Amino acid sequence: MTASAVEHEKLSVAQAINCALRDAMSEDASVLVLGEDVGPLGGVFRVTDGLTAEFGEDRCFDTPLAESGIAGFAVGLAMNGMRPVIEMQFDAFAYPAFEQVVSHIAKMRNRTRGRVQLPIVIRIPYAGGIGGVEHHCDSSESYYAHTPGLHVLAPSTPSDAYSLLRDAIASPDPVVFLEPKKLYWAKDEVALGRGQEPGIGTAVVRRQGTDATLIAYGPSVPVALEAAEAAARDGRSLQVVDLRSIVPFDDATVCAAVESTGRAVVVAEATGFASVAAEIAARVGERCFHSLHAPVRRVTGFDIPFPPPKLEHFQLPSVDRILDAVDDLQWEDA
Amino acid sequence: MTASAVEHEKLSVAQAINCALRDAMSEDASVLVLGEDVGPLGGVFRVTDGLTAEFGEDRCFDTPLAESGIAGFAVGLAMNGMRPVIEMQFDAFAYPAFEQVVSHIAKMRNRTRGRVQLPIVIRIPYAGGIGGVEHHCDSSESYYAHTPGLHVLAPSTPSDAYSLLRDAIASPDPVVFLEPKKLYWAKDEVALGRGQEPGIGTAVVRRQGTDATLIAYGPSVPVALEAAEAAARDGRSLQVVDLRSIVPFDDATVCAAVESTGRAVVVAEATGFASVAAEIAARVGERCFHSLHAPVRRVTGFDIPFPPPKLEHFQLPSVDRILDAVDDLQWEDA
Amino acid sequence: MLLDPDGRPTGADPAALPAAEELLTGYAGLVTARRLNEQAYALVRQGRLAVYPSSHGQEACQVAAAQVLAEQDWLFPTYRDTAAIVARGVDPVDVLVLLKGDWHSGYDPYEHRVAPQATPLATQLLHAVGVAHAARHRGEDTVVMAMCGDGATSEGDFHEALNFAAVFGAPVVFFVQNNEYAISVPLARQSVAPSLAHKGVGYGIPGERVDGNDLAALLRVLVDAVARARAGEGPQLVEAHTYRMQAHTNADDATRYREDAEVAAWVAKDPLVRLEAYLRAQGALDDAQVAAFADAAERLAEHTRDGLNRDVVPDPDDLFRHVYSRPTPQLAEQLAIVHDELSREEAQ
Amino acid sequence: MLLDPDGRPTGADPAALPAAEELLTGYAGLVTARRLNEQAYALVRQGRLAVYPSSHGQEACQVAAAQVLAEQDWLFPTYRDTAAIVARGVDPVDVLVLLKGDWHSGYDPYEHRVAPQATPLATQLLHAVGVAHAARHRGEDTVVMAMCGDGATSEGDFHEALNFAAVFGAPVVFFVQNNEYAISVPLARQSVAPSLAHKGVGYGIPGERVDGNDLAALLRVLVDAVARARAGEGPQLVEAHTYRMQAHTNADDATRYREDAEVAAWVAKDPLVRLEAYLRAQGALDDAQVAAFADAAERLAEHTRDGLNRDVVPDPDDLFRHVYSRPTPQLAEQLAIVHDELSREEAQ
Ligand SMILES: Cc1ncc(C[n+]2csc(CCOP(=O)(O)OP(=O)(O)O)c2C)c(N)n1
Ligand SMILES: Cc1ncc(C[n+]2csc(CCOP(=O)(O)OP(=O)(O)O)c2C)c(N)n1
Ligand SMILES: [Mg+2]
Ligand SMILES: [Mg+2]
Repeated sequence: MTASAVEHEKLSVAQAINCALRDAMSEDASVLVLGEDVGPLGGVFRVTDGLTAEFGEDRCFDTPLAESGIAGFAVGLAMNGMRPVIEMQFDAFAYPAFEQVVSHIAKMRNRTRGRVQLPIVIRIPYAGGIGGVEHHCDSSESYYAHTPGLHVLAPSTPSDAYSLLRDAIASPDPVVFLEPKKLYWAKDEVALGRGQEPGIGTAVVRRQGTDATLIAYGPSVPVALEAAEAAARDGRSLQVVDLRSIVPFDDATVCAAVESTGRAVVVAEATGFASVAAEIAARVGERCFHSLHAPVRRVTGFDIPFPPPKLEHFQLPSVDRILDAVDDLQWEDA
Repeated sequence: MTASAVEHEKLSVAQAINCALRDAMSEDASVLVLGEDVGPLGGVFRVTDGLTAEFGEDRCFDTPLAESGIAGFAVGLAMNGMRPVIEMQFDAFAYPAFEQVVSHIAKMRNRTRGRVQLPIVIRIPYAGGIGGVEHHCDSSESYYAHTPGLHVLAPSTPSDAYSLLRDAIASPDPVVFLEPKKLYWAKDEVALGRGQEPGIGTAVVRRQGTDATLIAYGPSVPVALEAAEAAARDGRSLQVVDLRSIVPFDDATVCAAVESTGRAVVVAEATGFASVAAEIAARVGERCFHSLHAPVRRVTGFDIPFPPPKLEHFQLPSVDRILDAVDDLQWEDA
Repeated sequence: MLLDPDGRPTGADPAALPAAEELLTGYAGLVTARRLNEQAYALVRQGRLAVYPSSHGQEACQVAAAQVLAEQDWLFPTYRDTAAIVARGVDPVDVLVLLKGDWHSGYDPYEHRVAPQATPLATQLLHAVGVAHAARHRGEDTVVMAMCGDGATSEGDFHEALNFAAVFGAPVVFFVQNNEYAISVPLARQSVAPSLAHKGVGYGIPGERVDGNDLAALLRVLVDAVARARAGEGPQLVEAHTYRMQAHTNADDATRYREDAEVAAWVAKDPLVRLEAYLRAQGALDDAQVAAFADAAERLAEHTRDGLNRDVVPDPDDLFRHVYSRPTPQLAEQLAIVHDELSREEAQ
Repeated sequence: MLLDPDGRPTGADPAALPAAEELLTGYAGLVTARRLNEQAYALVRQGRLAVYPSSHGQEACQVAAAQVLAEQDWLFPTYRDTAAIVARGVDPVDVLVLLKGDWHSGYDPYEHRVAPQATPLATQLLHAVGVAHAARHRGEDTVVMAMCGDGATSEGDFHEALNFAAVFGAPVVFFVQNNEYAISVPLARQSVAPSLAHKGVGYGIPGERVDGNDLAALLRVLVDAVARARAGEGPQLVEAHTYRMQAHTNADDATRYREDAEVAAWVAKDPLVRLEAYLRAQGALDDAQVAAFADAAERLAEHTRDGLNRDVVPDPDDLFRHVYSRPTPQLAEQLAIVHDELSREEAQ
């Protein structure tokens, strides 16, 4: 599709994902969508709405209620020529599939020296901010990012949701595709067709800024942008980097950004200990050491189970917490 | 037991763990040992050797072959007054239990506001260095350390293996107890009885040194000590900190150590990305920023599936890799 | 089935019919359960509950599960089993804390021997087996009622729980409420076995199927199952065939996956109507009693309403208090960040 | 059982006895499998293999599993099924790469349609169902033979695999080699069901039990099961009752958990002896043929020995080459560290 033929539509993240699935299924008959309630219901978030009607029960279908089953079944489908896109209904309900994901999906290409590749996309509605009860709000990206062999993506805009999912489905490698639940209804222009946005492995600078760099992904990107907006009103210029792709990690973009400002705050919803945010802080510390005017700060979820709905606002990185972290970046030294 | 009554015995790590189980079972009838092959066989590493004979089938027994089953069953046992010590036969075979561990064992106290506590110890023979085939050598500590509600311990000596396991069994909270397989046969003096070694949450300085600090735990501690010994021969004085307890983390000891030398290398076998080593590097960077003469370096497993036996030596942090990392700590600036 | 949909004894096994007294207790429970389901649904509409998975239509299962237990027994419920927990004696205000969102669980599991409601499907069945085994290990006379839905039978943990129970001879009654749906997915997508009760065979567990809208039949089957488990005959499996009359939760749209006609057919099998007809026909229930039961249910609904209308001021300290028995140094630091944050906010 | 332990037809169902030709092929397979087991064990003692889980005593199951498959079919083996993989046509040198430790898997799964050997128990059964479903989706005539042990039936994945296969009507034959032990744990700790074949009932899958040391019976039962699966009758479950004659692996000490007498009793049921007696009695096998088969097996053993005695120089680049289809920038950096390390070493 040439750039001139690109359709632009105003879509929510959920609709963008739905479009990506539809377009991928239209272009490639080996793409299958399966999971719990993804068929006639169209998924509990309506992300797979209409796919069964359009492509038939053979292409988009409900499975028995068993996540290890879904993941393991997808391994077999992928071994035998299919490109399964599986949905884990919520973050914490992907845990029963952990062994299949870690011991098989992530490792199959490696153990067979590339002979068996598994083009599987694991879609996971993830993270909090929607007032969900326990087990419905986990930020589980660190478990996957720590597991070699998986790509881990977390879009923050409808356009990235569309584009990165198309890339994920086209990838010969397994991809964990994390869909920030609280952004499902966020609408924006989406350029349809492949390759309209940077591909897997590429971070983007969402906002230019000169005083400090906020590094975020998925649900935390809009919060970081809001914080940057608020800081600007106070006369501080914050740059915002959206990772988009956690694995592979875009060291070049992140380091260039941090080196340009000399200060960094990592923002992520997941509990902080041994997390992706820890990785980012460690990498930036290792690679940008001599550019840093202050230690890299992390604004993350606390190291507690995700709180009940009435208390979740304490856990989510807020504009205030981000600004306070920025304030703490030893400006007196500057 | 008073200090004067302490028995000292020369034991291997496996024997020390066996002793700890035996002593805990003798002192407290609610301690149960269960898992795959832990009964008459005494475990594939003989860690539970003799326990069924001594305490009977009711106290140390084999279960059906199902790890989620073992973990979930242990939840019920613990809810109803028992102190189960469960064995996951190898690291990667704990993954089927992941949902039970993350969604229940780690969270039960919190969700019930402390009314239900789960004094469960999950013993996991872990990590490489024994020429094991795939799925037998994973360093899975990061998955657990990232999960709030779990304590995560990794002893490196027979004495710590004994003492920390006694503490773990006595703890009202669930503990993931990581047993470095390659150290099972390492022998040393063990002080029997409780409280002979520092408790959960305490790191120790294993070797004094002034030039740089090596931070390690579990199987990497002997390697770090060896590296320090080699460095000493070259005239460089390396300090070695043994974490012992990954969660809770002993910031005080680690920071004091790093501040005393101004340089740090984290050594761990696990793949590095989003790992415990990342956490340590990030924490040290945050907390000791102004004391650091060079970026914190990590010597970890590469971000690849654990290699087959003939290639595992490339993956394991070696004395050479540690020394090279130390060499890279920008000594010219000093 | 002991009572047909119109409440007439089927005559299948007259001796099996529970005594009128038992049925009357059950009837009171049904009235309460139905009223509670309605109340909770209303509270969702009013924004006092985040979500509610109703057991409307399944009340006979709910009531029977609790009614057959002795004090020393345990109940392991799911998110859908609010009414069963209340039938066991727990205050509905405490039960609904989870769905109100003040905390993950609001009652003391040890007080009435009711486990926290499980959301991750089938996981609680293993806990139930562990509780039962620990009791037997100490020689206690405890039976555990472990509840799950039809969808949950597909999970690996269902399998492992039944097998552990069978191998260890644990006194557990696995009670499957087959309400024909797992959210939108019909039973035919979960299983092509002749019935879910057949799932006992592969474990050496006796399985029985019962009409889940017939309280009399449920009581008979569950009383017997509990008795067998208590007598040392090992675990039991009971499948109650019932129907989820409402959507999965208020957030669900059932018209996307089932016909109104299908739902309508089940209206005629209502468990409450059926039992009331029988008891009236037997002369065991009159208008005055019906009014009295309705009144009691109304008072409980009012109590529930009042309780849920009370706002609890969320205290961030709670978030850090129970993660471990003693907060780690890290948690202490993090709590300090929250306090600092709050005081910065106040200062503004 | 079609042949008794002495190789005499039991007379149970004479028509069911496979043709001599089929049995002769099977006999050749048994001889090869037995020799291969011995060879592999010897290679462990010589330090050429890290470990070997022998199928000594289970060779009839190994051979039958492969023999009943057509070219377009798939085999999903475990770590114990080296002999079955070889019977399917894979070079034993390639199969043993896993246990030699040069790489995780040494053969191309697509060449003979044999999945990599699975170590995490029961996980591969789900893969088998997926492969079967994909084939059916494309209208292909493929049956999948999915192997596991008695212990593996306790895992959740066993349950989920059987249920997925049943619900989707996938052409899979689940073939359980019940060798009475899961390492040290006897069958009674895995299941108290009447048999493992009964585990099919809860999924609506036909289950059959067969003497796993009787190649004739195995061929009959598995040929039929494969035929039913191919004909669209959905998944099939076959339990072969056999015995693990040696320890779990060379690293295991079986004397800790079973009596020699128990093992001795199974010597009399040897699958190889039994079939040989029958074929000789039928006049279908003579000394010359026996010698020829033994010779062929010996040559394969020699080939295996030679292959495993060849040292492969480990190339660290391999570690980074296949993690992803293209190495990430991170892996490229890390490989550079390894190279740097190696050159620093060389420089010393
Ligand atoms: C492990 C897991 N996977 C998915 C879910 C999401 N989920 C919640 S309820 C439900 C359907 C359950 O159906 P069933 O077991 O029949 O119980 P019912 O809701 O009908 O009472 C699903 C898929 C979950 N809670 N846990
Ligand atoms: C998930 C998992 N848990 C534990 C193990 C360790 N393990 C390897 S073989 C084995 C026993 C398997 O017994 P069975 O299924 O009967 O097969 P057999 O070895 O007898 O052929 C165990 C426990 C494993 N490989 N995978
Ligand atoms: Mg249901
Ligand atoms: Mg076995």
